[in-house]
Amino acid sequence: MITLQNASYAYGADALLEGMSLELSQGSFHFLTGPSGAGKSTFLKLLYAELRATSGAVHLFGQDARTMDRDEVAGVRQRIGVVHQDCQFLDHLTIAENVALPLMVQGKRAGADLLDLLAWVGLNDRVNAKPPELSGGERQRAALARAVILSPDVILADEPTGNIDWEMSQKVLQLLVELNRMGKTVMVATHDIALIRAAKPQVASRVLRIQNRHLHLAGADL
Amino acid sequence: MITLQNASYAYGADALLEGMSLELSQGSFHFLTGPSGAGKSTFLKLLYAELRATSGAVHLFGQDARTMDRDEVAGVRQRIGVVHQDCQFLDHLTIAENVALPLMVQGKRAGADLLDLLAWVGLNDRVNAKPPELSGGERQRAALARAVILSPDVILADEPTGNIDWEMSQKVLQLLVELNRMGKTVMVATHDIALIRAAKPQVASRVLRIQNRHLHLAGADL
Amino acid sequence: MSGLLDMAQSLIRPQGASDTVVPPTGFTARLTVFVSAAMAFLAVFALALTVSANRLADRWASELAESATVRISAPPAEVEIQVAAVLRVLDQTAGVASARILTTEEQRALLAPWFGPDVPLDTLPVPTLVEVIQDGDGFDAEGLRLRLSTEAPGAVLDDHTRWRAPLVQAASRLNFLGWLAVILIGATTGAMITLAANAALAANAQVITVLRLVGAHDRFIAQAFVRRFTLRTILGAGIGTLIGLVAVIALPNGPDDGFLTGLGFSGAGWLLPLTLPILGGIVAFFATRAAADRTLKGLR
Amino acid sequence: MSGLLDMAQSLIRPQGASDTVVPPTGFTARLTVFVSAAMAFLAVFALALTVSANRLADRWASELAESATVRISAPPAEVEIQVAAVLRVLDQTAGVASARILTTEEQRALLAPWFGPDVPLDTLPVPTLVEVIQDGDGFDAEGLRLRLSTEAPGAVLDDHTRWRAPLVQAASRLNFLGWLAVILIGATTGAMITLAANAALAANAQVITVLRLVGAHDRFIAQAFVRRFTLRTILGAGIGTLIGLVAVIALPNGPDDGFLTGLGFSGAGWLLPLTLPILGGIVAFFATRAAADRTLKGLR
Ligand SMILES: Nc1ncnc2c1ncn2[C@@H]1O[C@H](COP(=O)(O)OP(=O)(O)OP(=O)(O)O)[C@@H](O)[C@H]1O
Ligand SMILES: Nc1ncnc2c1ncn2[C@@H]1O[C@H](COP(=O)(O)OP(=O)(O)OP(=O)(O)O)[C@@H](O)[C@H]1O
Ligand SMILES: [Mg+2]
Ligand SMILES: [Mg+2]
Repeated sequence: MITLQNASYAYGADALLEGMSLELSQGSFHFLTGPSGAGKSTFLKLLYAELRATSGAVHLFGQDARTMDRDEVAGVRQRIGVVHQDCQFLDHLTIAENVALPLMVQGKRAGADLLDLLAWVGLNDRVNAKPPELSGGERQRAALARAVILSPDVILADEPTGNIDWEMSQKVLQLLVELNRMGKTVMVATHDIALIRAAKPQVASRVLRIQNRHLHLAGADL
Repeated sequence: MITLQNASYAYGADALLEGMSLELSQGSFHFLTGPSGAGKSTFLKLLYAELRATSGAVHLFGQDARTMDRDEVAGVRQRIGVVHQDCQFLDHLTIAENVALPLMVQGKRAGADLLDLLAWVGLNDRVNAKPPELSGGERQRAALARAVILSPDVILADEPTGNIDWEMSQKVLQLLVELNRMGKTVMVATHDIALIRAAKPQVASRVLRIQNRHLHLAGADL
Repeated sequence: MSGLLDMAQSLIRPQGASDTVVPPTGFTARLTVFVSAAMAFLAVFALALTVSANRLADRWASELAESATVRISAPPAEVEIQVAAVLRVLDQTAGVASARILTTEEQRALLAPWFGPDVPLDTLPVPTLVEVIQDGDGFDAEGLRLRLSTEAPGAVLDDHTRWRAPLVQAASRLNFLGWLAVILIGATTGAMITLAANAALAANAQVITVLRLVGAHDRFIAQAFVRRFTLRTILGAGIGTLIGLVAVIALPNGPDDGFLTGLGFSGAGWLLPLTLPILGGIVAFFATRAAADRTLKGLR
Repeated sequence: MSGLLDMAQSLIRPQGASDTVVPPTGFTARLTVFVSAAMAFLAVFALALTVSANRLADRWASELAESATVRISAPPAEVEIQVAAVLRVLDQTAGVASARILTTEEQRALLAPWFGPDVPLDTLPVPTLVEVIQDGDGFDAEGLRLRLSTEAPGAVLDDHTRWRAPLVQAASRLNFLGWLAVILIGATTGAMITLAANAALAANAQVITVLRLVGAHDRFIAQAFVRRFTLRTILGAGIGTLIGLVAVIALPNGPDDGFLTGLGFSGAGWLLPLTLPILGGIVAFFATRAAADRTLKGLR
């Protein structure tokens, strides 16, 4: 699905991430961890072509990210569901419309499963609220719903449980695991080690750790 | 400092919070917890006069929140430091300027302690970055720095550790405890029960819980 | 051309997803409609002035040019011969439609201001006046003068050039100023719409980012803005043109023949201001599309 | 008045914190400057047209009014008596500065168009012409006519009313249109600035929220916007006025006396367009302050 070959990224002069190689094969489940500011979000941005690697190669669904034009980037994003760390919403649309946005921009209409999805993340009674009228945790759950509405091949979640309590976190994790069982490739960036531990019995996941600009496979200590 | 007498709040027709009474005395330390969407952020907004109680009385520094005019609200906010859940920044200013904003809007200049403060939250090398160039955790730490720069009487923190790893969370907690020892009144809304537990040995805190629209004092089970 | 086709297409298409997805742009919207309306209103006035001045210039020019006169003063014995010669010469001159001797009444009317209404024409050595009606481009005054001087030495041609020139010049000057104003107003409107579109796009940078993030194509995003601004400009310009036309019609009109009292359009001229909304729409379409393309190129 | 004092104060104050705290408004800024410049430019032209038309009307009116004529046609025996009577009457008429009989040469020049240059004035029953120079407000034409008809029945007063009226009317009409344009342009500019300020405030709703949250007073927030828009409008209007004045001066001038060829200002008239930036600034100040107050009231 997605491969990195010796990829590096630098915002300015100094490299933030260096010499990263990785292959996200179909149906794999990865956690991404590391201290705040290590580059977790940056790494995910490379995977959905918001950023372009400063050196090395990134391939998305076989396409070289360096040579993709703007329409191809849009196309790739329709195959990757992303939970952004700062939950990007359109404040003038309702939560239902925001969750259906990936459909709308393709000119499609949302079906009845939209309500099912919203019920699953516990937002069935907030369907017509605007994003600023949601609590922090509600927004994060809505972001998760939006990421999966297109039933994408790859799901990238950046701190999907940062603002939600433990029980809700468990439910979110379960949804991700379920999606993974359906064959989706999942990557979850999180600082919550308890969450990673809780996932262990449920799914055969690999834990990646960004430290000192490099991507490591975390040991059994987690 | 701040008192609530039988205060209620409703966004629409249905009450979200009901019959809450509380006195935040000087030097007290409170945690506020409860499930996602229970009304933690809403409760805090009543305390810094962003929302007005729909019934009951809220007094801020002896002033009735219902009768305050716009300038008095501004004045009260200069005495209350708030860490907002969605870290509100001005994207065209640097982090240093954003942290110094409460000073700037009073026409004052930031002194050398601004850099000390930024170093304390681990942002000394991101001083001149713009907010969108920060990681999620960095933004949350900057929000904390901004909340305390005026050395306010009361500090209200809404999920100050939602996006930061455990070690950093501990540091943030320590800062809040330190401020409390200096006589500041502190209230921290969080869904992170581990954090509350970690605070137990350090400070004599009370834990409030919002459940079923009411404010409870949480038992020793925490 | 293909641009215009695109435009027609994107306007005709029923309101789609891309319209809901971009937030209502509130004040920028009103600003655009208002600017278009105000500028169209001013443009209608400038056009009316221009067209009126043009018409006036034409009328003056033709009224004066059409009726040249030849005055024949000669000893009584020679008058008839010279008059005949003049008529013959005029008959042979290209650009002269007809020529006729003024009647006694007409001469009397012309002289009345000087001698009072009861001019004893018979007792006066009044010259004979021949009215010359031109056709087409008129005749070559210099050539005619030359021929007359040889064949009828007592004949003097007066083609009113002396009067015509400054009047025609004044009118064409007003015409020039009018067009200058129309062009200025047009250019200004174009620039304003461009800036307003850019302001709206800048204000919606966040929206555009989100849309790109969820996989929207550039075309989808641009279309919403382009469609909106084009329709708004057409609406505004339409309103402005309408009010402008009503105002031009309602403007108190002075006596029928006074200078500038006939401010307005005539005949097919009424169609001229109706092009304003169309032109405005075309300008808005291309300006917004350029602005949208530029903004989008800044994102991934 | 206190508003104007506020305005002066907030403009004079050196750039403060509130200016940095509000983000640069990019396209809205350019839009404001551009709109002010374009409208000031158009206003300068409209003003020039108005002032010129006004001047023209005055000149025509006075030129024609100054020289009225009295024509005396009478049996040869009575001519002298009647002429004397006319001169006496004129001498006693208020508003008449002087009156004199035209010389033979002047009469000949007047009649030349009709009879050729060699008019045998002696053999013609040519009326005597008396030129009347008015002063001040001129004389009462009707009263004079009445007196003349009794004291010199052969005298006819021609005060050129017939010519003057339409010309003066045309010029004052142009004047009216000019003022109408100036007022329209002014109102339009005011509305545009208001809308632009509102658009900028709406685009900065987020900024205003953050500022309120950290304890900023309304005054602090409003000031940044007000100051910015006022300065920008003054800047834009200043540039527009300047370019407008340069254009008015540079406009190719026709022959000295032609109608409208003297488009421009004269004397103190040059100060008139210089009020445009000041007026623009005042409009911008109050429009932005009202908009800011309204926006702020919507938040806590
Ligand atoms: N647009 C940008 N320009 C410059 N520097 C940036 C930009 N975005 C992020 N950075 C910096 O790069 C580093 C990594 O940021 P990133 O958001 O990837 O961290 P993260 O691992 O996701 O952290 P967190 O757990 O706090 O979200 C941070 O120090 C951040 O300040
Ligand atoms: N402006 C608003 N209008 C209407 N409803 C709102 C508004 N803001 C919040 N709500 C609703 O009120 C409820 C409480 O919101 P609040 O943000 O206080 O929750 P919270 O306890 O902070 O939750 P979280 O832990 O997820 O941040 C939520 O269901 C939310 O959807
Ligand atoms: Mg991150
Ligand atoms: Mg909350």
